[in-house]
Amino acid sequence: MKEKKNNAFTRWFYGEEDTLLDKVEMKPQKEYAPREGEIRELMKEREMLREQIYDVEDNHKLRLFHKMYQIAAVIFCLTLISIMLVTVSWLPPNGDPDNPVNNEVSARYIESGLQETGAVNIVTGMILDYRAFDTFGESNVLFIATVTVLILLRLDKEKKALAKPGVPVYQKPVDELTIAKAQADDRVYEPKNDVILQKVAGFLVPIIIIFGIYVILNGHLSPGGGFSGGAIIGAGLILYLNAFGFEKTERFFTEKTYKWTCFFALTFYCLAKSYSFFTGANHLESGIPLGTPGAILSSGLILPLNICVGLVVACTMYAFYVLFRKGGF
Amino acid sequence: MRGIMQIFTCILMGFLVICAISVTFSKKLLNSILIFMSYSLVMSIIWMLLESPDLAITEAAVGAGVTSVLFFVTLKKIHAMVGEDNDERKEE
Amino acid sequence: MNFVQNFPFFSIILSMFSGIVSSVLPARAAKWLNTILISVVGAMSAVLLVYLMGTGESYVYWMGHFPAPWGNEIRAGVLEAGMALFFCVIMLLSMTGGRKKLLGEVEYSKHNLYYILVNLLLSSLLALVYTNDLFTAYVFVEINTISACGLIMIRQNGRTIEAAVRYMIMSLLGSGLFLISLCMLYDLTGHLLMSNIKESVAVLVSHHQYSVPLMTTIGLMCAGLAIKSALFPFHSWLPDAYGYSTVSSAAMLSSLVSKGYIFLLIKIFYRVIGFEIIAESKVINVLFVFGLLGMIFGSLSAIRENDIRRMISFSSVAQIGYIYMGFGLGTESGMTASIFHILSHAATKSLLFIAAIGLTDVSKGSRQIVDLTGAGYRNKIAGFAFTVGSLSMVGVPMFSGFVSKLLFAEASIGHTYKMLPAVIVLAISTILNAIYFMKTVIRIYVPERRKDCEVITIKNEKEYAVTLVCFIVLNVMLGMLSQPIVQWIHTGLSMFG
Amino acid sequence: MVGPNLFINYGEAVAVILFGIGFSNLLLQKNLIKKIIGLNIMDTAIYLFLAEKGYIAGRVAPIVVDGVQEVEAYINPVPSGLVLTGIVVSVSVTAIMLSLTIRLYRRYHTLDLDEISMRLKKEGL
Repeated sequence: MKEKKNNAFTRWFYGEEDTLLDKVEMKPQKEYAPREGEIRELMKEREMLREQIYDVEDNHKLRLFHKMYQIAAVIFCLTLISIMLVTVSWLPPNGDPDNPVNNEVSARYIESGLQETGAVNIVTGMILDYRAFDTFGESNVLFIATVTVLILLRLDKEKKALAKPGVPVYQKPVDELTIAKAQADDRVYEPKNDVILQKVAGFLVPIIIIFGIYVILNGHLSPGGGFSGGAIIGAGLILYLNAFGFEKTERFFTEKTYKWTCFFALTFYCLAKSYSFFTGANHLESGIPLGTPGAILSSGLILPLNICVGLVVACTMYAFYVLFRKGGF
Repeated sequence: MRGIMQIFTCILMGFLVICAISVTFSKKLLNSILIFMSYSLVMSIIWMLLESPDLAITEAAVGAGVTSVLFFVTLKKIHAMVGEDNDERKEE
Repeated sequence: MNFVQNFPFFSIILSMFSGIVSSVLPARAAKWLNTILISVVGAMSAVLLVYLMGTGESYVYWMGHFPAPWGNEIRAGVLEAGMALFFCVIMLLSMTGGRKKLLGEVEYSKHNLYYILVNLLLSSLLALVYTNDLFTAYVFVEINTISACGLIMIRQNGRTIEAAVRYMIMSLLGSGLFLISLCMLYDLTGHLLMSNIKESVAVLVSHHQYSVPLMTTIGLMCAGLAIKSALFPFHSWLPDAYGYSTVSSAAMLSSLVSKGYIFLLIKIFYRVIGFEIIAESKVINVLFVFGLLGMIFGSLSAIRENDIRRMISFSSVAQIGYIYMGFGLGTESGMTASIFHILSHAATKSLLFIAAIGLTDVSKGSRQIVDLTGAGYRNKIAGFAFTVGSLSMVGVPMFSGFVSKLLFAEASIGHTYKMLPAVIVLAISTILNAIYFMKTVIRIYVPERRKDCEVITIKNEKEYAVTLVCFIVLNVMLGMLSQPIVQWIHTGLSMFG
Repeated sequence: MVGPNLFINYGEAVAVILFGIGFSNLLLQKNLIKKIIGLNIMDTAIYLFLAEKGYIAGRVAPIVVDGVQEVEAYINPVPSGLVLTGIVVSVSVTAIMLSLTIRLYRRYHTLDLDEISMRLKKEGL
């Protein structure tokens, strides 16, 4: 080992001392409880069910049926594929510039896309300006998907979950909920305080997140855009969560953060696009400057919209993961 | 040069088909998901070769990244990784 | 441009925006926002309908600064505006009718999420109705699918979750087929806009180019949408989904969600491929056969069912069979009959679901038909409404079901070889309908005094009673005013051309 | 019966083969997780099909370089845009399906839909 420097980074790099140690205190977590018996019981129950229902041991007919089912499935697959292959063989040839797809539509995107939208990346210009209605619909798909996952996996406190007092309750959700809560709460599993994982994550997470921000901000100049950048940031957050545990992430990312970030980003998106649709349809000037193509602050609404989409996607991906893990933020 | 690239594309596409079929017939769920991850990565390389870098970057981030992670969490939740866990404990 | 012409765009964007806003509102506010939204959109559609009736021609509306083949576009005609109005009315009534049940069946903390789903469902229905671009249609089909899945499983018991899984699998198969046929169509024509595709397809057909892929494409597209709208062999998810979800979801799913897909299919027939080409192709024969099978097998399964809500759900399978049979006839009058049946089925089926819930509530919550004995006396308004709905389903004159059956019969007469099967199956299906609906109606009016059951009068459930009265009026109106409505459908279809 | 372009369109051919495999998996596999993987394979196959359709031999990606704006320089940008939209949809749908799977497993401790419906029948619920 070489001589010690009083630099925090070098000390950390040589593994002398964890600089994060004093600043971020990690509470001692419960040990990972095997709960082997429970799992065994589950498997056993499942096996019993399987036997009861399928009766595999005795029922040769059923076994035959399964064989036939598999063969029928393969035959179905082959038939479908051959129909589609015949169709493909009649389609226009691949890579030919004279195909019907290469018509005036794509020609205008390429020839005047730069002037009309200000985006160097024609694909981004197309999805966020020419065909923006589709893209707005797409962000709504993501939004509604999170809503559905929230409905399915969020475990609410019992008081909140019940309707107001005085209203007849036909079916109590509490029973299933409490069982689910016990199972889903997997805080006991983590963090395992894996030093290698934490070190690597400490290196990688900032790089990943910065790369994601770069991809979002350069969406109109280079490949990528709001969606891919957001997914990269989301992946970075998930890595961070896995390395350091919920305790740390909950300090900056709770359900409230998620809710309001998504709300503001989508509201801005909606209002901006409504303005541009309305002025476009009524043949008014939009008055949004396009800037010089190639500069980072150019191409009108595309940059802010990319940022909005990126925020929504990053939050959504992280939210999916957290909800899957423990049913709540 | 183009001929070589074409052969390369063909090999990758063959790999895609093999991946898809082996997902169908693999016994362990964990294996299927790993195969699906590699399928996604190969797909993003093919999109790179087809001159669509936007798609390639998105597929690499989403298909091979986030979707697979979600699959893994689901597997954990449904105790499908239980076999491996037991083995580890025995070795300990 | 007239200001009224902005209304389709306003209604779509408003419903999306209110969905986004609902995510941060408490449940009560979300409820009011939802009610106001549906009423406002309905009012706007009504004004638009009157305006379009006045001008007599459809128009296109740019979504953005670029004209049609480059930018997105929506298109409004008489049929679209009327459908939007009708969807809003049904949705408003279904929501008010099931609101009380919602409190008991859904966790209170998730109510605002429910209203988000409903708002986005409305937006996707409106977009499917108004869109003039196939890919936009695909995106909104997905929103429709996901929100329908949410509506099914918001009442979280094992049955609904299993139904939601089945529903999602079927729908995703349908979406996959729809998307790949969309890609092939794009490859053959180079366009995504409906009117441009139609021009290119007409050129291709007249030159006999690409006839094989064109045929496969049409087939796959019809198959995809038929799977999504639960045509007969693909209906396995339907009884559980409609039978066990909370009542306003069931009413909306049966009357709106599948109708959205069917309306999209009509648009594809008329505005994408061209009705003459469809009528000559073999695809509609397949739809015709499956429609007939659905009419018979749906009714047969409904007869076997002892559970009132599952019985109504199986009846939906039969009714969707009617609609596809109308498509299968391949004539203008068959199409008119189908569109009228969309309206009449939507009005009747949601009425039946909401009335059934009133009947089961006064029978200790049991859904077995046997336990409903005398329920018509304990909850008079629900009993009356259920009777009206059943009579309409069976096809008694004065109610909407009668008119649609008449239109189907008229449409099939004059067809050389499809007349006989269509008329015979129509008769059989009517008899089967009569058997299971009349059985239930008689059962709920068998006099039996049960002291242990609560009695609901109009006074103590005003909202519910008003909803049912509105539904009854709607049904009778559809039955009595059929002439102007058929006239309106004809005008709308001619505007499609 | 078979048209002239099968071997030129080898990319599309692979795409539809994958589509068939994915479709059959989604429809016929018994295990829910494998169904979901099938769904993803089907979707990516469609996107591969679209990307093949946009490709034009010898042209580059549609990002304007050095102000060159001739149609002959770039591939068709439309399919890329459509695929970008489509990928988002398939991710959302996958997340929903997986969360449904978790709930279903919590309730019934199995991933086999047929098993669940048989159980429901036996319970007579």
